[in-house]
Amino acid sequence: MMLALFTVIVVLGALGVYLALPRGRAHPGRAPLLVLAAAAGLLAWLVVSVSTGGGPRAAFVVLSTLALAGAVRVITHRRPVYSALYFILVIVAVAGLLVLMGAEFLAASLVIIYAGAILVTYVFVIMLAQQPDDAPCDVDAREPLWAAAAGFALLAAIGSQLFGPVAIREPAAPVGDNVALVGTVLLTRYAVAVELAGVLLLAAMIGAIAIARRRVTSEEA
Amino acid sequence: MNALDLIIFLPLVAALVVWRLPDRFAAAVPHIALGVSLATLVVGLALWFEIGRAGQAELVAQHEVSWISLGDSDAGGLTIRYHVGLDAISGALVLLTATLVPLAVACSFSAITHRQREYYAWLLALTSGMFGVFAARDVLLFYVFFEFTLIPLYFLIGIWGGAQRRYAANKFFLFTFAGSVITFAGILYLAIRAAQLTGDRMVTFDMLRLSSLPGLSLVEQRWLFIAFFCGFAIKVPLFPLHTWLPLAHTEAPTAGSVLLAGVLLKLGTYGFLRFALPMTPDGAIWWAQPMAWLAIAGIVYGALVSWVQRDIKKLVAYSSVSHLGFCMLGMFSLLPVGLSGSVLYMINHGLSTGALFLVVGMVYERYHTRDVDQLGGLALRMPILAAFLMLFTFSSVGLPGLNGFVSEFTVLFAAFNSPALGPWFGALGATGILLGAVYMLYMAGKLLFGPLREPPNTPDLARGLTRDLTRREIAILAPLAVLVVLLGVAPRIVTDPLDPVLDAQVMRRIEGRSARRDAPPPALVWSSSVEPSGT
Amino acid sequence: MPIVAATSLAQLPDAAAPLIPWYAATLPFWPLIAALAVLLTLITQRGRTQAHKFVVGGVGVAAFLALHLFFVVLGEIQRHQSAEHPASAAAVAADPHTAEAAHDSGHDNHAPAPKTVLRFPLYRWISLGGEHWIDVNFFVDSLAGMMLVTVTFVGLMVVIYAVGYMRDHHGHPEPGYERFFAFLGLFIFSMCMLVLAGNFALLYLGWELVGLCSYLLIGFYYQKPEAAAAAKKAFLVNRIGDFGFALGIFALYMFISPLVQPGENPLDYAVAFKYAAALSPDQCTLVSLLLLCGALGKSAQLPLHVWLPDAMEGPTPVSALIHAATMVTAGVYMVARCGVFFVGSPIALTVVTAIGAATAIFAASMAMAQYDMKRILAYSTISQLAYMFVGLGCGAPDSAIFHLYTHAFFKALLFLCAGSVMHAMGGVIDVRQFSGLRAVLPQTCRLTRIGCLALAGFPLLSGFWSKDEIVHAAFETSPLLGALMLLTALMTAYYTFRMFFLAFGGPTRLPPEAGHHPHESPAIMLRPLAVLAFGAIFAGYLGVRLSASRDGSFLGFLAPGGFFHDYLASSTIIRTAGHEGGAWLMYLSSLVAVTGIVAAWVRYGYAPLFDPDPATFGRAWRWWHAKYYVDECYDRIFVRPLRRLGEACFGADRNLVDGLVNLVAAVPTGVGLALRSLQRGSLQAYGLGMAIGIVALLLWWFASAGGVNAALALAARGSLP
Amino acid sequence: MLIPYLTLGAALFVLGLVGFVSRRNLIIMFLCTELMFQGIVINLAAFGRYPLTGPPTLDGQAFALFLLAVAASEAALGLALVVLLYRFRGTLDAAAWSTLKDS
Repeated sequence: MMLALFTVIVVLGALGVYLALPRGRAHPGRAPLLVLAAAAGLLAWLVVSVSTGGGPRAAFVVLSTLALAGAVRVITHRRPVYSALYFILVIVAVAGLLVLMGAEFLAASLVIIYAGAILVTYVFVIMLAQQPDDAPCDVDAREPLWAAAAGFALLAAIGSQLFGPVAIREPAAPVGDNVALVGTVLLTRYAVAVELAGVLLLAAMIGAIAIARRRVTSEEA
Repeated sequence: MNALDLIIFLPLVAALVVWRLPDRFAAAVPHIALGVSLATLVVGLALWFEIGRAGQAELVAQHEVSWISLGDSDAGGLTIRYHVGLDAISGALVLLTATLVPLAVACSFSAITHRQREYYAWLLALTSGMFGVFAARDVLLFYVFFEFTLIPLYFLIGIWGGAQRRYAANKFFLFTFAGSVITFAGILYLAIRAAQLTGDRMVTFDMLRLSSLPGLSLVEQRWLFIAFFCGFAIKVPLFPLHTWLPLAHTEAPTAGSVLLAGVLLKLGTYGFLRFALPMTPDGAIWWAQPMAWLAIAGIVYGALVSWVQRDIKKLVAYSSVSHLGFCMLGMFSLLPVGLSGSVLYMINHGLSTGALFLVVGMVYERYHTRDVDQLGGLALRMPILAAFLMLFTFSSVGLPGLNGFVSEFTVLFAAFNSPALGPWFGALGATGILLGAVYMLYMAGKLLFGPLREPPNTPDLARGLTRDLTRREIAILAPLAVLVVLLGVAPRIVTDPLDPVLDAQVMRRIEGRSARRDAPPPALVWSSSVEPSGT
Repeated sequence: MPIVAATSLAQLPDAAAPLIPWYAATLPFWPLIAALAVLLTLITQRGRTQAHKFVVGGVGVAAFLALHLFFVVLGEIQRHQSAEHPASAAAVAADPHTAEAAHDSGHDNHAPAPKTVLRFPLYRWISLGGEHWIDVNFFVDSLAGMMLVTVTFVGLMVVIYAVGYMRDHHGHPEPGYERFFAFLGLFIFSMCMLVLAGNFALLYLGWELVGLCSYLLIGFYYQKPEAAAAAKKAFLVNRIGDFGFALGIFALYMFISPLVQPGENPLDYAVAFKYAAALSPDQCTLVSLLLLCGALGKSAQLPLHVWLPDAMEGPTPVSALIHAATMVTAGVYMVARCGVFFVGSPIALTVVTAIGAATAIFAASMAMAQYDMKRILAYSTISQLAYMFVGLGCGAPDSAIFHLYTHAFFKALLFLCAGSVMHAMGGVIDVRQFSGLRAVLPQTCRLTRIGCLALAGFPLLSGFWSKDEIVHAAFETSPLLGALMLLTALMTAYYTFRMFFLAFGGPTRLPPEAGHHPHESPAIMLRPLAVLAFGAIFAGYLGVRLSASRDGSFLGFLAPGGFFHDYLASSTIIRTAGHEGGAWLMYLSSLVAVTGIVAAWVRYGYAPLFDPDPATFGRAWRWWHAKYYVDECYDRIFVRPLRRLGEACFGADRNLVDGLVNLVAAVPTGVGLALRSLQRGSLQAYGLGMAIGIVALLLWWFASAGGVNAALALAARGSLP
Repeated sequence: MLIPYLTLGAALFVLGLVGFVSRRNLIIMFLCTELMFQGIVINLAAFGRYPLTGPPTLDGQAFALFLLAVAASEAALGLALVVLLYRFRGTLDAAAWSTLKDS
């Protein structure tokens, strides 16, 4: 029964996203908003009925709908700057969820690194690569139908497994200070990995500088 | 490093030298090539006399050294050995090659003018490939040389050929290569099965050990025969798979088609004789009649088609299809006389068709056309060429007293009296005697007799050619003429050393399994009272 | 007809047979050496004009050795007979050309005479697998002796004649003079090899070499397209015969080899004839009919006769030697030699007789309606050969050989006379173009008259005796056959003298090509003609026994069965017909001959310009003149369809097989093109492709392995790390 | 509580995928890949917090941190490229770059 419900949600979500994706001049109008709202409501109800254990279900529902709405706006908004901003909303929602799960250190780093660093770079690039409004590449989506269909087919496939008959055991709540524990784990089991991550970042930096430094004279364009 | 290695690798080395020779010596290149080929002829003759003395006991000039060996004997593995040696069959064919190569080189002096160095380099490379194939006693080594011979000829046809040379070269290469790949699969299967049957862990490819394995089941042998058939039938060429031959011949330069017809077609028949018959005897017996049908179809088809040709070279090419049909018919009569007839046929066909191609080449050099309708009555203008052409025409038609007759007679004799085939095969094959005369005399008549007809402003006597044959050209054709008469009058020069080897290598394995085909051959109503014994 | 038990051949001494003296065995090689010598002069360009000396010398030596061999065999027969029947030592005629051969009549030749054979092994030629070999060995019995004498003697005459003939008006040798004599020498060599051959394969060698020489000599004037075509036609028709002949040899080996003791070669004559008795009649029939194919091809009998008239394109000495006296008789010789197989199967004998009779009447009719002198003689040759085949079929092979022997003389004479007429008339040989040559060429006219009389069977000439014996044997077989033979004799007489009177009778008319005054042929041409004329007259008496006249009539005292038959009796031929010739028969055949001649004289005596025959015979004459349209039928039934089949095969070869191959080649290119359209270059398309790939993968995984549940179940069991 | 988190993660991932596949603006495409990263972070954390067997572990979170490192470097390089591409063709349209197309 839950699987059927989930499929309905998926179909509604796909339809909503399909309609929301920018096509030509016409403003998408109200329809996609309503459809997506319905999908979000049903999803919230489904999550509530599925999650057995106690804990902050209400917070989870709010944060997850927030994240999903932000994500949908990211991919459907015409102007790239707003997409970036909505993306920040998504990151905040995800960070909240992480806190719910007791991964405070991760949530904090997510907000700092992602929202702070990566998204700022994005905004810089959007600023650098200014395009006249309503440039064709922003307005038109390429085969939205196929894209939506493929994506949500994937979701349906995954869902078909998740809402299967298997009853999953609820483990005990985590104990101890998350930040300290993560710190110890990082420096004991994954010490080498951390160093490697550092090297990776260094390489990326040098790469970025090398690419950006090349003068692209006009005749090469 | 014995005599055999010498003749295999000397031409290769000479090819490299000739290829990289500085321009100063460019004029000497043809003569170097000729010198090397004559050297191989001398060594070939010496080896032949040694074979004659050695009798069929063991191989002559044997040289075996491990080439590739993977894994070791207890854990199981693979060993490919560079094992070369000559018995009478290989010796005869090596001698044939050694005879034809100097003639091919000599005839290219006036024919080839551009990129001479590469031309002679490829020609010498082809020579070493041909020697290698006939001398190889290791199956994989045979296969390596078998493929190696394709490359030089591909370039010879592709660069110095006629109008459609690219297409002809490609078709030639792909046809042969496609078949030989299947044969390669067969060889591998056989080698592995042999290792299993004989129980030794190291998979060996030695020809002797792979011949007539006791445990090989009938079904396996039938399928292995098909594998060998694919590779070698294309090369022979047998009837349905022959379309590459006329194209390759008409487009190849004279030397190329002489060697192609004289030697390379024999790779197919030699392959059948070395692989199909001794290694899959039951398969050979089982497929004998279908093969005979194909051979007869080839004889009749080749003859009829060559009769309607307008291009002389294509006519001679199709005649090769017909002649090699005879050769296969003799081989699959599975009688000692049939086998020796078919090996003799290979040599005779090599000599007579090689000579015919040389003559056609000489006509082409003078008149730049091979169209039968544009030429006529050349006997008046070129009496010596006419004499040679008549001699070789009658040799290939099988006139008694010349070499063609001996092999043709023995082949048809064997087909007629063979328990595996039966009189009807001999009778149908014998139509080849008649059809052969039809198209050969048609060509000779059109070319030599009747009123004199020559294309405008020919004969082109540039490059030192004279109206009739030059001394060099006579020197090319004379040895072939002598051989043609000699082998006709005294064929025992070749067959005496040949018969015991054929008996030991092939016949003993087939007689061991005289499993006659399920249905006895269609006995004639007359012979019911006297059962034909075969021998 | 009683089948003589072939056992009489059983006591044929083979291994123990005496050897020919070594110098006699060199007989065939002298003409060969002469031919090679001429070839040498050609190559070295020196002494080319002396070419004829080599060949004349070579053939002369061969003729002498043949004669010597004839007497060696005779002596051997005497020794053999005296060993077995001391009482009746047969007297020996000193020289075949002396008039009568007295013969002690006491000897009754009915009992099968002991077989006398001489042999001479040279070397082993081809191995037939195992211990059977084809050797090059000679086998000489009286038949071979007789044939050799005929071949070499007539050959010598022709060669001498050719020395004169092959020169133009002012005596200079024609171009290709050396080549002609070389080929003649080669021909004599091949014919001697054929006759001397000791086994069937060697016979086949001689057979084909003779075919080659006839090809080369017919095509001597290779500039003329008709000559080249005629040469090719001759060789190919002979090849059709040889095809059957080869199969006959294979069949013979198949039947004989199981019977043979180790150490004996099945294809040798001695061995084959020794075991011939053991063959079943069916096997004999098969072998005989196949061998007969070869004979029909070579002797130009009915189905395969088309090549002989066209062979007249060659120079006249060639026609005289090859297409009258020697090569065409090879078929008769072979059938006589293998008599033991033919006798063994009645079917084969009837086939031989039937073909002989049909060809005789058929050729005679065609000869009556031709105008080319040489073609008339060509058809007459076919008809006379048919006579010989009838003789063979009726069990009188020695009569056939006797007719062959006499025919060689007068037919060669007639051909050479036609040659000297042609020589005088500047190459014209059509009898309508000239007449009344008796005034212009008196000697040729006299010689031709002798030849014509002999050919027509005029009494007391050689033709009469030999033809008479065959007609007698024919009557013995069946009266109808006899009557047919007499009718043919009548036609023969008629067309022979029609030709004679048209050419020599009536007012003297000369063709423009003859020049202002055509002169008689030089002495070198006339002297051999005289010798041949002498032979044409007296050769017959060799086969006649001069005994007291039985019924008192004038001709009665000349009964057949003279020295010739006794001599031949000791060869491998088997005579089954009776010997007593009825005297009445001689009168009848002389009457027939004379009526034929008188009829020809009445109609053509004065060489009329308008030929009366078409009017009298009407449509039949048109069929005869057009040679029964045989050539056209062969062309339409065999040649053209085969050529169309060849075209079809070549077409199929190009499109069908090549098409198949190109089809196979087209498959990969097609697939490649189809896939190419997928690469559109847009990033999204690649992303979409990946997404679809993931979805498909997941679905497949879930469907097959139960997906996450299985993983969870596994996890539940704690097996995951 | 694992299933809801997993569905959320999947949903975010799918939305990112749909965005990547359908939008033609290069920057937005990169943004969508970042969105896909978010989906993965949630999944990692969720599996860390609600493991199928045994007590919650921190490996998920540790791995998520490394994920961040990767995302950061990827973004840096990606955006540098985008800027370069923009300078080349003056447009951010993905369709401008189709040299891979087979002519």
